[in-house]
Amino acid sequence: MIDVPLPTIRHNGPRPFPPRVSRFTRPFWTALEQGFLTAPKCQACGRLRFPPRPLCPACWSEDHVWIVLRPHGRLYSFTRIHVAPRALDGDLPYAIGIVDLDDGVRLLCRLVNQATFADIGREVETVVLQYDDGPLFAARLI
Amino acid sequence: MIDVPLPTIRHNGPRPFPPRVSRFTRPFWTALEQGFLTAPKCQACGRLRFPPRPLCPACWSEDHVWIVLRPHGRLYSFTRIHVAPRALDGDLPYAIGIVDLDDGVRLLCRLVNQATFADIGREVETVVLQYDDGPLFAARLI
Amino acid sequence: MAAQVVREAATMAGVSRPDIDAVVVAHPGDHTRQGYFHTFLCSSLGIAAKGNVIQVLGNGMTGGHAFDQAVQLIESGRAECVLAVGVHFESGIPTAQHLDYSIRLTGDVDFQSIFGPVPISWYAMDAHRYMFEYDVPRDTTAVVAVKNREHARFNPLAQFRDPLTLDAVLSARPIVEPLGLFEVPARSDGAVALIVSTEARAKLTGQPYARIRGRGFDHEGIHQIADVPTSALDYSALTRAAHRALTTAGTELADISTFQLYAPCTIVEILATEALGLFARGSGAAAAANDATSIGGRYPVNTCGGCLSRGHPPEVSPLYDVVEACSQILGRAERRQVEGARLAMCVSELGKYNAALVHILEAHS
Amino acid sequence: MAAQVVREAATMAGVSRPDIDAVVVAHPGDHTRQGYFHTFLCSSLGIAAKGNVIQVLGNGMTGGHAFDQAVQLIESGRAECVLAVGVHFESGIPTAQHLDYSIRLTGDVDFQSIFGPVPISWYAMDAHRYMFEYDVPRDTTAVVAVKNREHARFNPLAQFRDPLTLDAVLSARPIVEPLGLFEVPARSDGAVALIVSTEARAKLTGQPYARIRGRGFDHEGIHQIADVPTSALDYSALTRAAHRALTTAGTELADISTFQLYAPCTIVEILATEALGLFARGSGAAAAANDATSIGGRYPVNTCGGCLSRGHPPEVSPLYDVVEACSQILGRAERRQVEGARLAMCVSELGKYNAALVHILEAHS
Ligand SMILES: [Zn+2]
Ligand SMILES: [Zn+2]
Repeated sequence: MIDVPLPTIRHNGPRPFPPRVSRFTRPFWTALEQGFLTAPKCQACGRLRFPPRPLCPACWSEDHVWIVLRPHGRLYSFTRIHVAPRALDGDLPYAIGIVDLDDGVRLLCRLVNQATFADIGREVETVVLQYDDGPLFAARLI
Repeated sequence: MIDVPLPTIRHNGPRPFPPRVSRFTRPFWTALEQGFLTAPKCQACGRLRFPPRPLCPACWSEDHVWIVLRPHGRLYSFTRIHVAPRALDGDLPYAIGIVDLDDGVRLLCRLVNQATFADIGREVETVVLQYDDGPLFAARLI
Repeated sequence: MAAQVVREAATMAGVSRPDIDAVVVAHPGDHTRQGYFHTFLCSSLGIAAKGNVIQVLGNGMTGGHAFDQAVQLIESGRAECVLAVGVHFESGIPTAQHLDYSIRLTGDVDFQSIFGPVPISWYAMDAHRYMFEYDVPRDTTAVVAVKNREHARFNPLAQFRDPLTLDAVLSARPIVEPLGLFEVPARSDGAVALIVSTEARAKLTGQPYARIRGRGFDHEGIHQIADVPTSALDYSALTRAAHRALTTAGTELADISTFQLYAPCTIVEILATEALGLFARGSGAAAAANDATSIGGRYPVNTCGGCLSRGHPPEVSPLYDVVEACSQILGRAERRQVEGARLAMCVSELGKYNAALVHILEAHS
Repeated sequence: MAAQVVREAATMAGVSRPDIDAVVVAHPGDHTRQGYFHTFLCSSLGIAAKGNVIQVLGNGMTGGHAFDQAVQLIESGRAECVLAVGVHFESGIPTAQHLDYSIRLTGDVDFQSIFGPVPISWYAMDAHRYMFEYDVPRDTTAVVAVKNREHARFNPLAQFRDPLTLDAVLSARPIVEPLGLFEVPARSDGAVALIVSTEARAKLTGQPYARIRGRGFDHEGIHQIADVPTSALDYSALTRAAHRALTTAGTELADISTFQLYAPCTIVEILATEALGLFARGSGAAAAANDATSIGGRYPVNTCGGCLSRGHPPEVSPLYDVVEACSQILGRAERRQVEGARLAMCVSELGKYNAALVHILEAHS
């Protein structure tokens, strides 16, 4: 049981490319708002689904519970982007990374540090970026 | 040789859905501005191309001269439209018709009259609609 | 939603996830925010395919292409078990905004779209011309809307199932004259998934199945209207495509038990039945008025309710039509059942029947 | 422009307008104002087709699908002479606006696109990981850009033909780190038309022709990255697709004279050569640095200059690759000619080599 919320980093203004929220994904965004990164866990085969999706890609079951993911993981790789879509123009350059969480989930997210090549393979933790219109998840080197 | 320009009807404001003008179609729009509806005539097989296009659909030749179409034709059919794209919202309801010109060309265009079912098959003439940003062609019952 | 429909289709077909070796998706149109939906769907469903994964499109024929593509993957030996999926969501988009997009599809964007011919306006001009050429009153053509609603009443998948009177059709507000609200399609969302497999694999399930017996296609080389005066009402691409389908099937029109025709407007169904040769030119509307195309009539057309009453998510409609054809020939159409149906024809089209794609399905049990 | 390219292709293939019985168009992307370009093209060219007229898509594989579709129409007996066309115009659209569209294509729109991963950023992360895992310095990977420019110098169709030094590549401004301007594709426009016909028809021309000897496909069931920790560098879909293609062709990798690989970035070409089995894991960059993938080397790759120098209009690139493959095996590649080339492999992909489509072409004269 994880009951400590993730560290939160405040950002002024709205999220540059806000996600849609559907009936299915609402629990994810509500939990993130409260500081918890979650994923649906298949009740039939036990697999975690990320990105969250209503059907299990492994066994096609819809049964699931939302579980809280532990924050610790490693940086699989990253890039810093210098040419962006219009929505993200104000953030240039920005870094994104592939993070492998200890819970066995791989995800893509913003990387809040000025990472360098030497940071690949190092430990990271997940954090919440709190914008005026809602949260995003991100990772930072520890 | 046709040297009398078509009747022109003035419209304030820009064309609701302005056409692109390419190197190839420029002569068409320039001639229309001056009151003449034109079409490329294939120099290889003599066929008129409408909509204007660089290659002859009949013989694939690019050779052509722009010829002036005579204004007289008949209304093959028409409809009055009550649900429009945003650009044409201000024009609702508007009528469009299929016109068969005496020169053997079939085209689609705006119909400036309040046509009724009884007008199908009747004589029409082409006219120029002159907007602030350029011309369109249209037909009216005679 | 797409994922759930796929699961249901697979269950019905007795197919499990590793069996699927190809995925064909009917391009869902520009309102779907997720680009390249086909590969996204494979990932969502965990489908690793060794035959093909592709998205196909072509106006109203998009769903027809998806089905045809699945059949072709089997015929060319590239796959043994293909998933064909169509998904369409447009109801979240305002109509005018939707039309901004769709007028670029059904006309030359520089010489026709500039006048605002929304897709159904082309059919409306056919309706006017038909009434003029054959001296047919509007109420005779409008009866097709009533007939299709009668069919939809017994279709649990239909969008509109309340009874509809001819008076209601005739007094509805005009949309594209002479066609009113009930003679043109409402806006719809929908999803369909089909499994197409080799016959050997279908036999293994021990269940009745539908065989694809014939296929025909034709494109007349015209986009919406010809550039010279000629009849716009003959839908001759359909005549040729149907002839090719019947020839490959080794059968005749008279043997077909039921017809699923892509017909977004009343007039389109009428002209398509004439192009098929079911009725003489100019007599299709009267034939429909005399119940010839109703369930129980000589040539039952659009037994599911068609685009007008079953609903018309454009990229999906032709896939719905295959579902209905299978229901009919497998005897599962319940209160819509055409008695003794064995052969069904499915037709999709693009433009203004500038092209037609025809499949003939046969029951096998 | 598309029309002119078609005319040229038909002339080269000895085909006239009525011969063409099917048209396949690589979906030109959302910047093309004319919707449903395929049927518009049929009308512009006056092509009345009785086999099929269809538009296909699938990320970077779009052009590959168009070619594959043409082949499939022949194999399934639906057509005898197919026109496959790709057209792409994006240079009129600002880069940032183009990226608004393209980030929706290469990621889960709600959980990945929100972070702004432009398509090439996924490859950039592969580059970083490759350098990390195999301890390869950036200049060893960057040499692929120089090699491809050398190839493009002798390709009259190439977008960039000026010599390029490794120093210039390494000192260029960063785009998606570690990749700089010359390690990622420039923005391009382009058009290609191909004629694919039955062998009987090809023989009639009396001209040398290319036969499609093998075909393989694989989709790994993943969209961009797996949801669990695993290697992102193995491009295993390509390994499987190539194996299938070689098996259907009844040949071996060692017999292939030249490889056209869809590789928008330097790292992609390196990883693809490793996935094909040309070089051991982690040694592809060094092999390229040692000229193994140059014309004259053991495995000449992207003899036309590839995406980086020939140019990369995404939906068209795989069709260009077929053109180059034909030029090579028919001995028409002039100063780019691989000596004695008989068999060529063409590869296209989608996502991050989540799927691969492989064709093997053989000269016949
Ligand atoms: Zn499961
Ligand atoms: Zn000509």
